[in-house]
Amino acid sequence: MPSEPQKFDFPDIKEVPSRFRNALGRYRIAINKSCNNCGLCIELCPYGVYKKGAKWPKAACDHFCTGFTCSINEFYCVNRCPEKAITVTVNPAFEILGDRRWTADLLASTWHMAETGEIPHQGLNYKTGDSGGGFDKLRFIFPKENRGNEEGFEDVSTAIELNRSDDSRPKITIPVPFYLGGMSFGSVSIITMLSRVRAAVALGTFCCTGEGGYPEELMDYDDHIITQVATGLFGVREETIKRVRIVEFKYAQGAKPGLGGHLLGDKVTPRVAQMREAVEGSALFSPFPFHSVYSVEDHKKHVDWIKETNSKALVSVKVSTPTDVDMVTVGSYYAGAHIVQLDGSYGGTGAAPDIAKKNIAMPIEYALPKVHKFLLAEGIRDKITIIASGGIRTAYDMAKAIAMGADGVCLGTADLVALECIRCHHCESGRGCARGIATTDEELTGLMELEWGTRRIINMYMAWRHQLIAILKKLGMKSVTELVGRFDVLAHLDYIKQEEIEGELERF
Amino acid sequence: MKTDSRLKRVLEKGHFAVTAECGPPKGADPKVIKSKGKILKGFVDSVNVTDNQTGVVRLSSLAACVLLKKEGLDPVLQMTTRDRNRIALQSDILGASALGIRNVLCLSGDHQSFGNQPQAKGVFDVDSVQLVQLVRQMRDNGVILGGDKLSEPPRLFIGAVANPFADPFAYRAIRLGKKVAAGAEFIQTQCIYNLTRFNEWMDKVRDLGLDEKVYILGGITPLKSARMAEFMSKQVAGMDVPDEIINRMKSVPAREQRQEGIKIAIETIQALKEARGVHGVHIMAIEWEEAVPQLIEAAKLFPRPQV
Amino acid sequence: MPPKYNIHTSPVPNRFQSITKSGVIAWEEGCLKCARCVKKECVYKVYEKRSLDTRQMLDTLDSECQDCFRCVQNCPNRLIQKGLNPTYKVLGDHYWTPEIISSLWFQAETGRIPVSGGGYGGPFSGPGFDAMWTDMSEIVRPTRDGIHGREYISTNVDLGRKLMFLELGPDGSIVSPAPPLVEIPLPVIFDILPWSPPREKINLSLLECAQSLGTFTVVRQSDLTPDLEKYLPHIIVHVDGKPENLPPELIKRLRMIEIPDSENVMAVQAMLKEENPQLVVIIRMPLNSNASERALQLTGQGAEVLHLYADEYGLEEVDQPLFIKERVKEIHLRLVEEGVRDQITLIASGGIAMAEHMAKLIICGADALTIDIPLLVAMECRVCRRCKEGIACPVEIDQVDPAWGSARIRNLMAGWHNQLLEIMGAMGMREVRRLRGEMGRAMFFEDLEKEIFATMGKRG
Amino acid sequence: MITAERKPLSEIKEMIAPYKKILVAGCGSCVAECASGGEKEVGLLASALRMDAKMEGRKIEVNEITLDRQCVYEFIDQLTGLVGQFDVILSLGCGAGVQALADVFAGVIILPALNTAFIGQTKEAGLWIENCRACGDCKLGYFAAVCPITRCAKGLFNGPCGGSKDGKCETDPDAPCAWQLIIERLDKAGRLDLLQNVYPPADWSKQQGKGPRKIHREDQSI
Amino acid sequence: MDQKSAGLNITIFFCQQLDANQDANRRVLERELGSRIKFFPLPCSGRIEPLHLLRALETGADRVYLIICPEGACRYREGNLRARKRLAFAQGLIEEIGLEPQRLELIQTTQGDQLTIDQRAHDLLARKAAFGPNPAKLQGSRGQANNARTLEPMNPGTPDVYQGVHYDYSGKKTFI
Repeated sequence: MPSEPQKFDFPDIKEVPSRFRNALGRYRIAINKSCNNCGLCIELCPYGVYKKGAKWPKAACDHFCTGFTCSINEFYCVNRCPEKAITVTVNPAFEILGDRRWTADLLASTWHMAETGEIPHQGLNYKTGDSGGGFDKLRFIFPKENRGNEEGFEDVSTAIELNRSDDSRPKITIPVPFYLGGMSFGSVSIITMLSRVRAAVALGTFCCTGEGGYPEELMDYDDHIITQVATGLFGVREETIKRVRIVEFKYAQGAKPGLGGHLLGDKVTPRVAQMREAVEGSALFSPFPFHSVYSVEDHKKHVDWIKETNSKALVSVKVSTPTDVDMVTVGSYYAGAHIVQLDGSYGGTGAAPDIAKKNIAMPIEYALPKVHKFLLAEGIRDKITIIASGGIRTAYDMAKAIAMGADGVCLGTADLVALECIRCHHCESGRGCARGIATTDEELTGLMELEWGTRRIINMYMAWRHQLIAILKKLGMKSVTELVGRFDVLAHLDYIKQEEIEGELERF
Repeated sequence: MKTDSRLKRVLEKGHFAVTAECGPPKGADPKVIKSKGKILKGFVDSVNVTDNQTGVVRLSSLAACVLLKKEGLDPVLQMTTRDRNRIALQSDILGASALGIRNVLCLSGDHQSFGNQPQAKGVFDVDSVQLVQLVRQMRDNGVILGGDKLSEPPRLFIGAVANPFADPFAYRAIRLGKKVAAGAEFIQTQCIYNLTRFNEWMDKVRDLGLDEKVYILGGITPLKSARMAEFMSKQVAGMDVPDEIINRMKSVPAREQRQEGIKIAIETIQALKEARGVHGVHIMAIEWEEAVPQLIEAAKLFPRPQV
Repeated sequence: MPPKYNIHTSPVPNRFQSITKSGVIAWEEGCLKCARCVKKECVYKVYEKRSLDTRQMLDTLDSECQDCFRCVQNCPNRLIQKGLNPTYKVLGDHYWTPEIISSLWFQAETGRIPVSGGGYGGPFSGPGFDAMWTDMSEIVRPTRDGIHGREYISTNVDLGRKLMFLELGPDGSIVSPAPPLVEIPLPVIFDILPWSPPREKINLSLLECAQSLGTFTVVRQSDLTPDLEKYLPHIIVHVDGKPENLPPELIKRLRMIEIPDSENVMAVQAMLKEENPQLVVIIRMPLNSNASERALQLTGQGAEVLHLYADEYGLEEVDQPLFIKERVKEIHLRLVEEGVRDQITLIASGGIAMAEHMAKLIICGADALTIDIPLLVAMECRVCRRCKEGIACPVEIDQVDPAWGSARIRNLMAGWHNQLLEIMGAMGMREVRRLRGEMGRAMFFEDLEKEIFATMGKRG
Repeated sequence: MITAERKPLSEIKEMIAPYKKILVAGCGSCVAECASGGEKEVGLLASALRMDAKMEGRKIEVNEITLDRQCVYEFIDQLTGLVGQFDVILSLGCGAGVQALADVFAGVIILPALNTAFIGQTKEAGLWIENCRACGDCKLGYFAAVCPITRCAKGLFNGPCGGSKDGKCETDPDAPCAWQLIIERLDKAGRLDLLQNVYPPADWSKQQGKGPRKIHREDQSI
Repeated sequence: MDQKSAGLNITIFFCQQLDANQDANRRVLERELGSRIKFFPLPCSGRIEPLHLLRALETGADRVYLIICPEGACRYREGNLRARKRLAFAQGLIEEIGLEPQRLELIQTTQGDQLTIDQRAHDLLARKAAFGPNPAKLQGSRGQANNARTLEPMNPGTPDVYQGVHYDYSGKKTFI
C-alpha cells in the first residue's frame, strides 16, 4: 500500500472543442435548402449538435450526434423538423479513420473525452479496439451485484507509490496510476511537450522528456519531470539529471525494440539541433544498445552513476519485451532500479520501421504476467514498481494491464490523440505532423495552443480516472493497488465462455 | 392668378376632377391623337398622354400633348425617367412649358424589358421622386439640378403617381408622403378595383394628413371583358383585381361584359366621390376612349364645371 | 572485414497511379474558393499537384493524399469528404492483402523500407507468419554490433552441399574434393513467375536485376532464348523438358540448374554433374506430409540443394495442407535430428510476400528462399491475375522497360535487405547463416497464448 | 467577386478558326469560383476543342494552363516563355484578365472565351447573384445594405415603384423587390425614418468618369 | 445490329456500391472484348466529373455509360444526383461541338434489382447500335498508353527521374 496521500485536488473539467472547424464523428448531418430557420433543431437536441448559423442553423457539433438510434426519442430532429430538411448519414470518413488497434471508435471517443471530460454517449466503443487479441479480447469479470453507482467515488484511491524499495530515497506517490511517457523535443513540438507536462502537473503525476534534451521551457515543472538518459545521450547533462526527481534509463523502446532511436533530418531544426548538440538537418540516430552496457553488471554501474549524480532521484529503467523479459526485469531490480517500465510493441509515437513494430519482441499483454509471476516467485514483486507501456489506449487497457501485473502504466499515444492526432502514421515524413503535434516546423507547431492542449489532456485523463474508479467499484476494491496481478478478474474471450464464469463479462 | 392649367383650376376650386388618358399611336400620324382629343373634349378636365407606355415605342408624349393643346384640351405630359437622363428630362420640361403644356406627371415608367425594345439600356438616371423634386425646383426656385439659374422657369402643375395596391402595403402611404414632400401637387393612382384596399390606403393617407396636401385622383379603368379582368389580375404588374370582380364579369354573357365593365366603373366612381380626400378620378380607358364620355355622363360628372 | 554489401537505390516513379486505401469524395459544387483555401494549405501539396490519369480515370488526389484530414475538417462548406476506396478493398486476395501490395509498391518506388509513426496499427497476430515474433537483445544478452554495425551484418548464404568433415588420405591430403558452392549476397532468388503477361520484357527485368544484385533468376528451359545469353551466370535453368535436350555447352556455362524431383532425380543430377562438375544442382520438390522423409532420403543420396515449394499462399497442394513455415520447421528439425542438416541447402518458396517472411522462414530452417509474386508487384502488379485469365494486364507489365523493371525490383530488394538487417540487428546477430533455424530466438503465438491467456479468469 | 460565363462554343470556334496552336489559359480566382474559368473548365474546353477539330478534320494542338490570377503581372509570369509556342491564347479570364494578358504579351493574339458578367455573391451552390455595380459612391448605409442601384431593376433611390408585388419585382417574379428588402431591414433596424428622406440623384460621374476609372494611392506605391 | 457486333468501343463508369464483386464479374467481358470495353469503377458516382466523360470520348470511346445507384440510395447522400447533373453538363458540351449527346448516357438502376456489372454491361452491349464510331476520338486504338496528364500538361519543372536505360545508382542511400 502506498503511504496515504494527502487528498489531491484534481482539476476541473472545462470544455475544449476541436481545433478544426469540423470535428469528426460517426454521423454527419446535412440541412438542406428547405430549412426555414425555425430553430427547432437547436432547441430539441440535448447533445448540442446544432448551433445558430449566419443564415441557417448549422450542425456544427454533429460529432455529438447519436445517429439513427436517436430515432426512438421524441426529440429526434430528423422526424421533428417541420420542413424535413435534416438528413443524418454515416460519416464516410469513419470507415477509413484509425486502424485495427486505434479504431475510429476509439479515436472519436478519445476526442470526445478530451473535449468534454466525459464518457462518450454516442454509442462508440471506448473500451477496446479491433486487434483481435490481447487487451481487445480481454474482458473484466464483474461480480453480479451492482456496485457501479456514482456514490463514494472519492473513497476509492487511484494513487500508487513509485518507490517501493527499502532505500532511503524519497517516497513518491502519484494520485493516478500513470505517468506520461517520453516524447522527445524534436519528435513532438514544444507545445505538445508543454501541454503534456502541464497536464501531468495538474494531475499530480510525471511526464518524461524523452531523449531530446531538457528544453528550458520545462524548468518551471522540474518536480514533475522524468528526464531520460537514452543510448544517444542527446541533451543529457549533469545539471539536467540533478533537476528532477526521477531519472529514466531507456534501453529500448517497444515500437522499435532492438533498434536505436531515430530522428529524420527534416525534423532536426536549429532549435532541435541546439538542444541535442547536433548538426541542423542531419538525421540523428541513437545507437542500440548502450555501448557501455553489455551485462547486468554494466547496467548496475549506470544506475549507480545516476544515483551518485542525484542522491534523491528514483531510477527507472525502460526496457522492451524480449523472450527473457522476466530476466531483464530481475536484472534491473538487482542493479538498483526503483521502477521498471516494460514497453510493449504497440506503442511508440515517433517513426519506426514497420517490420520492427510488427514483429520484434512480444506484446505487452504476454510480458506483464510473465514478469509479475517471475517476480512473485523471486519474492521481490513488492520491492519494485512495474509500469506497463506500449499500447495502452484506454482506461480499460490501463485497468487490464494492472490486473495483469503492472502497478501502473505509462502513456503517450493517447495524449496525442487527445490533441487530435488522427493516426495517419506520417509523423516522420517531410515537415512532420500535418496536424501540428509531432513536428518542429514552426508553421505547423502554430496550429495548436498550449492552454488548449493542456486542457484536452487533462480532460481525457479525468475521464479515464472516472472509468478506473468505476471498474474498481464494480470489483469491490477500494484502491487500485488491490487490482495488481488479479488475473482472476480477467477473461480472454477465446478461452473462456460466459457460462463458465462467476459474474458478468464486461460488454463490448 | 388664373393659371393655365385647367386641371389645377378645377381642383383648386374644389371640384371633383376628371382626367382621362390618351395613348399616342405607334406611328407618325397626328390624326389619331386629334380624333381621340375630339372624343374627350368637354368631358374631361385634362388628358394624360402616356410616355412610351410599357416600353413600347410610340409617338412622343410631348408632341402628342402639343397636338391636343391645339385641339383645345388641357394635356398632362407624362414623363418617365426610363428613357432620358437628367439633361434630357430638364430640357424637355423647359420645352414643354415653352410650348404651353401646363401639367406634368412624373413617373419612373414600366421597365424596358416589357416592351418591344428589351435590349434598350434603361436610363433611370433619376427616379420619379427625384424628378418631381427637380421639376418643382425648376419651377419654384428657377434652378436646375446643380443650382444653375434658369432665365425663365417653367410653369407646370406637378403630378405623380401612386399605387395603393403594390407591396409593401404599409409603406405605400409613406411613399406618397415622400412624393408630396418632393413637391407633387396632384396624384393619380393605379386602377382601382379593390375598394377595400383602396380605402385602407386612404385611411393611412388621411392619417398622415396627405389628403390635405395633395389632390388625389383615383384611377379608373373600365373592364372590356372577363378575360381582360383576368389578364390584368395575373399579368399586369401592380394591379389588384379581386376575384369578385372577375366573377362578376364572368357572370354575364360575353356581349354584355362591356356594359358590365362600365357599370363597375360607375360604381367605383360613385364610391370615390364619397371618399374623403379623393379629389377626382383619372380614367384610363385603354384603347377605348369612346367609352369615356358615356362613363362620365353615367357617373353624373357631366357637364364639367367652367373654371 | 568483409566488403560491405549495399544495394544502391534511387526512386523509380510509378507508371500508373497506385491504388490507395481512401479516396477523396469531393463535391466541387458549392466551393467557396476561400482565400485561405484548405486545398492551398495542404501540407503535402496534394491539390497543387492534382492531375487526372485518363487511362485509369484516376485522380492524383487519391494516391498522393496522406490522410491528415485537415482539408476535410477545415473546409467551411464541408465539401471534401474522404471514404474507403472500394478498389483498394478488392486488391489482391486474402493472402496478398492490399496492405502487403501497397507496402511492396512503396518499397519498389522509393527503395526505402516502410517506416511510419504513431505505433503499430495492425492486428494482434494472425495466421501463418503473423503468429510469430522475433526476439531482441537487451541488457542480459546484448549485441556487440548494434545499429551502427549493421553494414557489417552479413546476409550472404552458400548454396550447395557441404561436407560434414574432411576425409584425409594417409598422407594428410584431402581426398574428398569440396563440392561446388555458390554464394549469393542475400538469401533471395527470383523464381519462375506463377503467372504473368507475356514475359519477354519481364524476364529481362528480372535477369538484369539478379545480375546487379549478384543473385539468380530461375528461367524455364523453354523460355531460354539466345538474347538471354549474357545473363547465363545468373540464370538457374529450370529443366522442364528432357534434360538430354539441354545442349552440353549450355550446361558447361551454367553455375546452377534446377531439376524437378522424380524417381530418377539423382541420376539426372549425376548426368548433369558429369557434364559440368562445378554445377550446383537444385532439386525442386513439393512440400507435403512426405517432404521431410523425402528430404532426408535425398540428403542421404547426395543431393546438394533442395528447393521446397508451396503454392502462392504458402500452402501445400494437398487436401489438408500445412503452412510453409510449419513444414519447413518440421523438415529442418528432422534433418537436425538425423544429424545431416548442415550437409544440404534448403531453399523454400511459396507465399513469401514480405521481408519479415524471409526472416521468419530462415528462423524456421530455410537457408534461402525464392520469391515470385513480389517481383511482379514491384512492377506495379495488382495481383488481379487477369493475365492468368488471358485478359490484358491493367498496368501493362508486359510493356515495361527492363531498365525500369529491374530498378524497381532492385529497390524492393534493397528494402528487404535492409529489413532483414533490422531484424538481425535487433537480435544482435551478424550472420544470416546463423539466423537459420534459431527458433529459440523467436516467439510463437500458440505457445504464448497457452502460457498466458488460457489460464486467466481462474481463481487462485 | 467577378462572375463570368463561357461563350457559346460556336463563337469560340469562330474566333480560333484561323489558328493551329492554341493555349487555353484559365484563371484561378474569381472565374474559378463561379466555375467558368478555373482549371476544370480549362480542361473541359480544351477537350471539347480537340474533339471538335478532330471531327472537322482539322489538325490543331490545344494545351492547357491555369494561372493563379490573370490580372496580376506576377502571376502572368507563369506564361513567360510559353506564349511563343502558340498561335493564340484563349483566355478564360474575366475582361480584366484578358486585357492584362494582352498588355503583357503585345503581339500575341489573346481571345476571350468568357463573357464577363457582374460583381456578385455566391448565393448558394451554383447560384451567383449580382449585388454591386461598382458605382463608386456607395450609399448602402441609407438602404439597409441593399443596393438599390444593383438590385432594383430601375435603380430607384426612392422606391419601390408600383410594380412591387408580394415582395417580388415586376420584371422577374423570382427576383425579390429590393425595396421590399430595404423596408423590411430598416424596420428590423428601427430605422424606418430613413424611408422618408428624399434621396437626391446619384453622382454617376464616379462610375462613368472620363475613360477607365483608376485609383492611385501614394502610400501604396513606393 | 447491336453495339457489340458493331465493334463499338464502350466505356462504363459505374458506382462500385452496385456490385461488390465487380472486379471479378466484369472479367468475362474484359476477356471477350479486350480493349473495346473499359470499366471504371467509382467509389461513388458523384466522383464523376464532366472532364472524365469528355476524356473518355476523346481517348477512344464510342459510347460512354454512367451507371448510378437508384434514387435515394446513394451511400454518400447525393452523389448520384450530382452524377446526373454532371453528365447532363457534359452532354451539353459535346452537343455544342456537334457530337450526339446521347453518346453519353446515364443509366439509373432500380431499387432491388440484383444485376451484376457484367449483366448490366451485357444489356448495354445488346442495345441497337444507334451510332457509328465516335468521330471525335483522337486515337484509333485505345489499347495504347496515354500518359496525358490533362490538368497540367506543361510542367517544365518535373525532371524525368527515369530516363531510358541508365540509372544513377550513385544517389545517397535512403534507408529509413
